Amino acid sequence: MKRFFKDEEGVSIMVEYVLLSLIAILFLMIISINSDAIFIENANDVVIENQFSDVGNMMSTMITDMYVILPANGKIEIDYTIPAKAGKDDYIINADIAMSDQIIEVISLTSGKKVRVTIGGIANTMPINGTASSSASKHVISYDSRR
Amino acid sequence: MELNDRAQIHTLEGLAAAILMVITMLAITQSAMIVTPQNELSMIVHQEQISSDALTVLDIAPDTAIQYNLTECVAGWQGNESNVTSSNLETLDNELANLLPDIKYNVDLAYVKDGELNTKQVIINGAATEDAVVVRRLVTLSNSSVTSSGGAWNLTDDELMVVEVRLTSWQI
Amino acid sequence: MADLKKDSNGQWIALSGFVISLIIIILAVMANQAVIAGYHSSNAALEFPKENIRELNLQTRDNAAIARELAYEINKTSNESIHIIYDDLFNNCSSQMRMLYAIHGENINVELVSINSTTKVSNASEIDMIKVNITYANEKTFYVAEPEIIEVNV
Amino acid sequence: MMMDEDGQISLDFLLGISLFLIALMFIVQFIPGLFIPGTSGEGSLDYTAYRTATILVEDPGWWGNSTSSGTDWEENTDNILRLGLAADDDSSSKLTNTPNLLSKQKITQMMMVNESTLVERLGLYNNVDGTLFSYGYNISITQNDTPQSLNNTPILLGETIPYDRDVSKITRIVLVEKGVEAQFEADELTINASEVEDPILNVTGPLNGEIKVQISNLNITGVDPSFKRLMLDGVQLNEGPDYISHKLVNGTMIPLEPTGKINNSDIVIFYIEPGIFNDTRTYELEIDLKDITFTKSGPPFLDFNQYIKTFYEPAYLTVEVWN
Repeated sequence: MKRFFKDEEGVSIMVEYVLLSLIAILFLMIISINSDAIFIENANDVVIENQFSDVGNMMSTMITDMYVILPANGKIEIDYTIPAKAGKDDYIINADIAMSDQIIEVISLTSGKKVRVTIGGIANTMPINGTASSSASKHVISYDSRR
Repeated sequence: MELNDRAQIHTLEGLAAAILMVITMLAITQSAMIVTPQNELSMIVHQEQISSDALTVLDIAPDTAIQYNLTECVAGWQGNESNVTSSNLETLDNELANLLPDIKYNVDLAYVKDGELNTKQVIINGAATEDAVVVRRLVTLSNSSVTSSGGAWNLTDDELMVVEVRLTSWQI
Repeated sequence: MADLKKDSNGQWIALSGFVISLIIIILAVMANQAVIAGYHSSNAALEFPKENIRELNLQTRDNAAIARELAYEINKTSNESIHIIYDDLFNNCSSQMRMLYAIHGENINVELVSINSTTKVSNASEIDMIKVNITYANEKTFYVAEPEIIEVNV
Repeated sequence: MMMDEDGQISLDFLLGISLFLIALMFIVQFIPGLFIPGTSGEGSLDYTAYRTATILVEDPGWWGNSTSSGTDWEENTDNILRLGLAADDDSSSKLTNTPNLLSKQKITQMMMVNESTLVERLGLYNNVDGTLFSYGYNISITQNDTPQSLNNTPILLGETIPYDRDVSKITRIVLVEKGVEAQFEADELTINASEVEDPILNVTGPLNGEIKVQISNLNITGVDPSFKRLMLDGVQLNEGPDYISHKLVNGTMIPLEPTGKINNSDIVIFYIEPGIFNDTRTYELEIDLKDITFTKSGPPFLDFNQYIKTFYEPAYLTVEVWN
């Protein structure tokens, strides 16, 4: 036992081990405290913005393409698919302000984050309205000249 | 723990390595390479749009715009299928080559004869690549339009034939 | 550990291993996201059969005009009424179009409703305004124009 | 024992890794978006360009006020709701049967529309929480890589394209109205009885835009059938600045040299530059030929304007958009 305390061979290893562990633990603590902000929130924000602008552009492009072939008497229906969640948010596509502002809005339900996409003057000739929720199982854009 | 001036080079080395790694990461994350999949899709959109424009322009062209419009070109077909070296619709080939520089294409004709569907290759400019797009356009031929273009469709006087012009195009 | 403390070289290997794995993970994450970006808007432009539907409509208009001309020609030598001749020609074109669209997985139908603006059933030689019903359907898109009015006496 | 120098290497490592980790966290935290490729703007711009081009090429546009509306916005420029360039023969229906065929009047009017209307009507802006940021844009119609001119102004809208930025670009093939053309059979043309080789046309101005004159079925009567010159009201026009002459031999266009022989199967074509017939009066256009004769004598000379049709040429419409 006496020998055990006198022996200093392993000390530096011991100290090194303690120091390394301390730094690792400290790092882990900082990471775990900030991980949400660093790895999820920031990334999520950018992903949401990308996806929203993608979805908004999809709607706007589809409506534009649809507009140039609208039948004078008749109707068009298009099924489309959108991801149920952007990042980890549910969202809705809002076209109700298209008439006045010529834009389509994609809004997150959880964070309120939104992206707006323009539609070049079509809403003046063709009434565009309606909202679509990302969680709905079926999405349709429809136009009916007789309604 | 006393301070000494040994091992200084390790600190410098560490610094250099850190800088190197940060630069590498910046280079990777900022490079355009990563956004390529998206650009590729919009390239295909562009490709499809401009190919379909070429056929549209040829189809709707009034007499005073292009010498032979799509209907006249197709009506003048002699009925031969193409092989790799020759194209059988030279006027159409020339007009498309003018409208679509930097783009290679093949043209097929599809039509219904005696209730059977026929597909004939009429212009071959090479093997289509994987990202080739297909656009199509219809023309309607009657015996009089065939005769005036000197084609060999062998239609009767009371017959109309709808022909699908199918353009497969890809970027060089 | 005892060896490690004396050997200052191996540490860099360990460190670079750590860094490289980090970079690989980040790259993998980014590559996944890059595929997602712009996917839906591109698909909207690629999948929506804008040109096919428009061509269906425009070609029907062309057919209506060509059939009218040919119907007059045939009528000169035939004892069928021009109405029946026109009907035959137009429906023949429509069924050909139907087959040509069907190869691409598109289901279309073009149906002649009437060929004159004044009387419903026309025996008159003047064909001026043709009404047709056009429908188009593929897996995602449904288009119907009923009737599409085509003026042919120009 | 703790002062053993061997251990310092490990401590260096500890110091190094902590420094590195701190630096890494610092970078991650303070440069947001570093690890996410692209920004939201880039992808959307591709489709902003796509939509703008679609509307310009495939739509005739729309105007409207409280009482009426139509696609002939070029005649009602105060109430433009949407800009579209496709020609349309029926202004009450919303669509056109001739997509990709652009109307000259619409292009002319678009060039005169003021900047903010253009940006707004084409949707070339980003709307961030109600504030509008307009994109940089460049819209042009080109042939052989040079912008087309319309009434001596190149069809070019917007700013010059920055070279240090990512630009979303889309090109569409269109037919543009270039001017008017008239096709004649040689025996329709009229001459002064004394000069049987020089047919004369009465051209009533103003005619802006290019003018194309095409003559076929020529009657060759000598050994050197050739073209000499064009005269306008007795004054010679200059080949090059005023007009270009061609002959069409079996479908191929060949410049018409003064010495080159013309066969009777050839079609002679003149392209007269815009601006020659600018005034509101009747011009006398004389075509001086050699060893080619005409029989119908005037005056009155043949009225050019009764034969004219609009003529179109393929061109490229390019829309470029950037942030």
